[in-house]
Amino acid sequence: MPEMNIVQAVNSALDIMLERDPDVIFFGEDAGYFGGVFRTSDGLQEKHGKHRVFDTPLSEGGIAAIAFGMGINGLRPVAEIQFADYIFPAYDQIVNEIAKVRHRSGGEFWCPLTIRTPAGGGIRGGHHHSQSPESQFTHTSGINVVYTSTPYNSKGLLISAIESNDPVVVFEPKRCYRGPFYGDPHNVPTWKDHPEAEVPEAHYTVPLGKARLAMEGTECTVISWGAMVHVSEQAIKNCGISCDLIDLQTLVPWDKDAIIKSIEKTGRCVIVHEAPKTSGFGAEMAASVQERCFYHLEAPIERVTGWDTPFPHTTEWDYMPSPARIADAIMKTMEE
Amino acid sequence: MPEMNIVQAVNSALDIMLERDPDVIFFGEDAGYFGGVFRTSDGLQEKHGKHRVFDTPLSEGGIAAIAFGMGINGLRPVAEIQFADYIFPAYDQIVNEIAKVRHRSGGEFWCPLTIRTPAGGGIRGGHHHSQSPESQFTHTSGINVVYTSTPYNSKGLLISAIESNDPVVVFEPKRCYRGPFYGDPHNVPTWKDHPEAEVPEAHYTVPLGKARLAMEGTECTVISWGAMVHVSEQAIKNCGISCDLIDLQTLVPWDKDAIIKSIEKTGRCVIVHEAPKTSGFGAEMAASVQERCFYHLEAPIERVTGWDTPFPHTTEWDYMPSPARIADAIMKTMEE
Amino acid sequence: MAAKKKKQVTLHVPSAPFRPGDKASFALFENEPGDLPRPNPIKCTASETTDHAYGLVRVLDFDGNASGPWDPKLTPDELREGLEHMVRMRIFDDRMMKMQRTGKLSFYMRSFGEEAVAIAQTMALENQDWIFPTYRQPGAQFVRGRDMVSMINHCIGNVEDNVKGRQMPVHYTYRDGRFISVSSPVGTQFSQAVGVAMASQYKALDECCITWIGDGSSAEGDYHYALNFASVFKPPVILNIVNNQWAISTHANLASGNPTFAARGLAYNVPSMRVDGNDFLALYAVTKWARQRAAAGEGATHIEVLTYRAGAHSSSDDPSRYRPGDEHEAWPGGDPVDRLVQHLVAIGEWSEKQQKELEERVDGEVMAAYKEAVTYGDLANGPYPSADTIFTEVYEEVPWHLQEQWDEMKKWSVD
Amino acid sequence: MAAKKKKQVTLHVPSAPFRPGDKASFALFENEPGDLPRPNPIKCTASETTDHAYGLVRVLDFDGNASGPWDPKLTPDELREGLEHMVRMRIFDDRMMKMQRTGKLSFYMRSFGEEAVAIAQTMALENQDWIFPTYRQPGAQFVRGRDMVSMINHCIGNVEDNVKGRQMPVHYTYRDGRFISVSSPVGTQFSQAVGVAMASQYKALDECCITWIGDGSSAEGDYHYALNFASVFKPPVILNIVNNQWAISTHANLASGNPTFAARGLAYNVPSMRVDGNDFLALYAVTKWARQRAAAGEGATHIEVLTYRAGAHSSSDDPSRYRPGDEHEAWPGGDPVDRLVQHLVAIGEWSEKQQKELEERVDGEVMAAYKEAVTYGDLANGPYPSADTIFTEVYEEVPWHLQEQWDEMKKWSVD
Ligand SMILES: Cc1ncc(C[n+]2csc(CCOP(=O)(O)OP(=O)(O)O)c2C)c(N)n1
Ligand SMILES: Cc1ncc(C[n+]2csc(CCOP(=O)(O)OP(=O)(O)O)c2C)c(N)n1
Ligand SMILES: [Mg+2]
Ligand SMILES: [Mg+2]
Repeated sequence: MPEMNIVQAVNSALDIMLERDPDVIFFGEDAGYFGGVFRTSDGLQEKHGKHRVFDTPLSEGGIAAIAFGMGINGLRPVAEIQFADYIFPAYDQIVNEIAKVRHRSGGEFWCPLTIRTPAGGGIRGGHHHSQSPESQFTHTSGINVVYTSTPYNSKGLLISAIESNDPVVVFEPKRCYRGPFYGDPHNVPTWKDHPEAEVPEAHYTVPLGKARLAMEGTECTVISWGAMVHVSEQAIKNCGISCDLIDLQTLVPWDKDAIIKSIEKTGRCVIVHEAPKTSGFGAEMAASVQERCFYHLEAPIERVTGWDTPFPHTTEWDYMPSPARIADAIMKTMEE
Repeated sequence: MPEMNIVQAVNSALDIMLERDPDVIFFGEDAGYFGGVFRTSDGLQEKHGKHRVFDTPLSEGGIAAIAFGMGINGLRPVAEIQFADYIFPAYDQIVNEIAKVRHRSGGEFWCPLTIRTPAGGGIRGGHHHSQSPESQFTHTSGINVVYTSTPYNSKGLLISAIESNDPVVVFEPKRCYRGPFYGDPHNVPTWKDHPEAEVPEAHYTVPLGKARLAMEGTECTVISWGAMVHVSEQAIKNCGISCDLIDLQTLVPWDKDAIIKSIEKTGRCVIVHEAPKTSGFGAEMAASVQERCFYHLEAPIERVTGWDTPFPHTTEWDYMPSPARIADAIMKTMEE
Repeated sequence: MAAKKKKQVTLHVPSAPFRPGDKASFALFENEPGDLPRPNPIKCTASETTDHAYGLVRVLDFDGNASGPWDPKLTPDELREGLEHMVRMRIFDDRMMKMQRTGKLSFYMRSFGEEAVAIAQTMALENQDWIFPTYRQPGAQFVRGRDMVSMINHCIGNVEDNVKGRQMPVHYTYRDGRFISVSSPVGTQFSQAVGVAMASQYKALDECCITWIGDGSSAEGDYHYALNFASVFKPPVILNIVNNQWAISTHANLASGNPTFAARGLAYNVPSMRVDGNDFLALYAVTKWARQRAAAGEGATHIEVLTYRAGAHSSSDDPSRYRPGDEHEAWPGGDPVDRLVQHLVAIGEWSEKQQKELEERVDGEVMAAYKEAVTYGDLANGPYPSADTIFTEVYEEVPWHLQEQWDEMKKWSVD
Repeated sequence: MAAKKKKQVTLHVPSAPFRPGDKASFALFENEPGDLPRPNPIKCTASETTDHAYGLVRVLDFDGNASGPWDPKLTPDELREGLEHMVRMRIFDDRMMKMQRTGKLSFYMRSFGEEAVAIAQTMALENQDWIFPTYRQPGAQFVRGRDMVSMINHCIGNVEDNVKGRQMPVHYTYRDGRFISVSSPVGTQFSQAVGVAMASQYKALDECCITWIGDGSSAEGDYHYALNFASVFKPPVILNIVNNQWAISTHANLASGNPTFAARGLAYNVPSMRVDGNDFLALYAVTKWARQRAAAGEGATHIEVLTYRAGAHSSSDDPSRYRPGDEHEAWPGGDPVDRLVQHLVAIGEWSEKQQKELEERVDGEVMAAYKEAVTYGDLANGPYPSADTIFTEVYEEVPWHLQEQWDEMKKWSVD
């Protein structure tokens, strides 16, 4: 099976969907001729034509708005937001319009839109090229929220998102585009030989709403998504505790069964994300887990997250959850 | 002491601050000549002049942007967003700019801005005049988030917000503007004779970051904010359980001491808000309470919230937490 | 480095021309019918429309005579059809407003004084064209044949409401008539309409999309997105800005310092017209011209529809608090219904008597529709759509967490 | 109701005029120095600037001669000062770029080819005026006297960085020079600057605010907010749009379908100018004119600065992937440094030798500043500002939850 990094996997998903469905259309800032600042759409304009893969004016609000219009008029638009930090000018269109049109119109109009955007830190991007704003999309019903972590799920989830008749916002961990990230900035591996980098060339899906069990264990459940899945993996290895590592993949709707099953087994839970703590999606996870598994819990649910501050530039390694911090949280749940 | 409803209390706070501080300036859509669609700035343009209280173009993004500029250039702007549902075009300016300017500039620039906006349901506003988007502002550090519930705290918190050198977003429960709301749409009381409607004419503050103990009890802690405080009060009365009712007042930073103290006493917790459940601020409250008070908890923390759907029009009473639903949740925590 | 105080003091904030107590008086329209040429819609450049963007396209003079190159030469039957739709709109609005006062609706917004806008413009289009309205263009639905009972069902939120009581009154959806769902956040439809048109263009269909925005709402970012994306991608879209002088209590001079709203389109290289919005014929003609451009692949047209909001903003406000009670009378554009009647009479195709009969007939129809609609319930008395509708059509299928909450809701439903 | 297929097929998407492999060739500038009058800045209406908005204000011809009503008549000393700042900017940029390649900075953006913009325009202002830049106007800081060591400290994120390593390089803050903090989200400063100016106006101070936005970024909503609020409230603000032809890989013809960017200002009733951005004298003159308008309470001026982004967008991209490698050479506006040198030589106030000496001296100063700065650390080797700076100045005071996290962080700090 071919090996792909996430950039290639995303490119392959777009390519396949453009090929299969004439209603699929892809656009964004620098996403056409140039193939995107991260090269995720490299070669696609040349292959599929300028009317199907194109650059837009530099206007995230406008991008979301025209995507809305295309979606309700029968296309299946896929829009790129160059950095997740720049999605906010489109926030109104997403939460007030795109998310609500099916409902408000009594089902007469709907918008099968996919928005994909590189998110997260670790590339020295400072506070406006590092944010991980997934939780700010999870409070609004009518949209699904996805956060990928590997080449395999980046392709499979993106295809599912494009095929879904509901709007989906897909966050991709830009730090992992070309290799997994294990929390050590000086160690820059590629995806080579990583099992999740074996990506079929052909069409396949990873279903929305289903988590991935990245590691299996018995003592503690670690729930994570995006780049932090790999950092958590490292932490689990370092501390030597037998853990389930759940890569959530889809945040809305999240995989209740997978989580309950695991917590009922382990009785302990650590949630890891790089976004700030307060009202991060870890809050929802913790609130839900204690609601549903209260009598199985042996210890407080721990959250290991970015701090409640803007994302720093020079000191980003002090900001992002490290294997040491995660391992410490796992050990802490074990003490009880 | 004079009796005021929330509209009058807000008006009084604005009036006093315009009087005391020449750097205070107030503006918004229809907020000048007309005095606001809810009449909260009635008479203030006439009294303080058109250059201090004025209408703006219909552009929430522009309002936030000019407020930013005024704030960093020495004024103390107070901006009204006509309905909280319409704050999203300003979301980028708020979360990426206003919240971060002090930090990003190494403290050389800051923005002592207050944004106040009527929020919440119960006025048959459908899904775009009823939302309660407070949690979408709690994930971003650099701003404080306030949700008022009574005439007394609406005035005192607004004055604190205006006097704060940090940006503050103040949500006001529009359903309670002219009277408290006890969950029965057919019962429309005014604020007359309500103790929290006794509002001094003069300047006073309710400090940011401090909760209000609205009812005192021993068996269960109910945490709420906005209009739901009154509905919770009704629920507590109906079910006859002795409860602490904590009116959170400030969501960021929330009053840790008040909450821990109460939960350590009662061992039970119910959180009530009208925003959707998933990633509502109740999630943060539940996650934090179990983190900090795990060994005091006798039962799972319950959340009673709006549903994860758009806010409906005709069936809004089936959407908003009712006294019955809240009472049921309290009883449920008692069963354990 | 600190700057010195200047003598001249403080912020410039424009005042409305007239406030309660003032005597309103408007400048007369500068252009007469026939003043402005009708450029060839195909290959017309933006700069060729400069006079149109700063002037005013008219067909009807104030004596009811039609003239000039913009006269669309409608047949008397077509004119009578337009008149009937306008009369129906006005009577319908009045009936709804009365129902609102009795609590049968939560809220209402009339098209009063602006009836010609949606009706003339929709009549100028083809049936396959998309309509993306604000709350002041419900009249388009009459043109597309929507049953009044169904419209009332929506407004009174009864069990037959096609949007299931989810939206406030006047927020219609009517897919069969290609009338896209009205949304409360102002401005959003304007930029979305460009996407609708881009999809039509992508599919190479002979369709266009028409949309409107208010003078006030044109200050939103969506206005800029719409014009700018339209200027780049040249999709078949007709971008109307309805300048009815007011945005709730805020006068159009606070919406923008621009000389005319139409002129803004020129700067985006989009041919732009200003049209008398109470002149049925001029509105029809300009829209037809824009539709020809769209069909020929020439892209967008920007149209400022100059009119006056004759009534309150909505059932929630009292305009005498912020504008002279008789300001409407001073408006030089008159009333769109009266002006079309005057024209039909002038050409010998209508009479006062016929007008009276028409009004009576339509009133009867509206009454009948109303009576039928209330048999399906109303907001004051129910029945409403079941509370189950809170959970459906949020997503294509109900996800587990909504199902769980739905089950919970059922325990408590106040239905 | 479904529409029929049209023959002509599909979406219109503009192409860049030239892509790699193409031979770039630009139309020559249409206006010569002297072509456009200099209207009285006080009471100048927007329409009086129509020719300026569609044309191009120039002072320097391509032989280095200054002429016409826009000649600001700067003294040779002033010209030499401007030249020195521009030379410093270029050498500084080159040094930083080299440091970036060695990892001492994470990222860099040059002003290459656009040095005149910030420098001439800031020189035309008063010291109390506010500067609200993008990442392509760092040169304003030289005019305001900022120490290069301090600028480099910021770029290399060492312990002396005044913004404490929080922002990416080039995102300067310099309050003493009234240079407001640069922010990454493009466009936001444009509308904010209107608020800055409104505050100056409110306080009746003799101050204005100057700001810039890129051709690409002018598609953001903030562009519309800025122009529109400025047109209504008439604050003392100078709104520049730097049209350097490119937004990363996207050509300006995709930024907007408008004929000139300046012309958009006319539609907001704001006097608007298009100016040769590589002509130091023209830039200076137009800015001075705008400043006079601001001081007189006449409100905003909109200026399109026509230039060419001679280098890469940033250290992260390779422009030869999306435009001809020699496109820059074909740009008719030439190079701003060369053109000012040519002028100074032409008037007998400068020589090649002096230029060489200047470059050597400045190179030495930059080198010295660089050497000093790295003694305080750099991104590759540290020391950085302590991780404690993550928690400070988020709020005026550290709230309890940040304090708690700060304490937690200290346990783990990788410092
Ligand atoms: C984004 C947003 N902000 C504010 C409002 C509240 N609002 C509803 S209509 C209106 C005035 C609109 O005026 P205009 O655009 O001129 O349209 P008109 O009502 O005159 O047709 C306002 C402020 C809203 N619906 N949406
Ligand atoms: C809101 C936002 N969207 C996208 C970006 C990414 N980005 C940074 S610079 C740039 C291009 C800007 O082009 P232009 O405005 O022409 O300015 P120039 O770089 O040419 O000076 C883009 C897309 C951003 N910084 N902010
Ligand atoms: Mg209006
Ligand atoms: Mg550019």
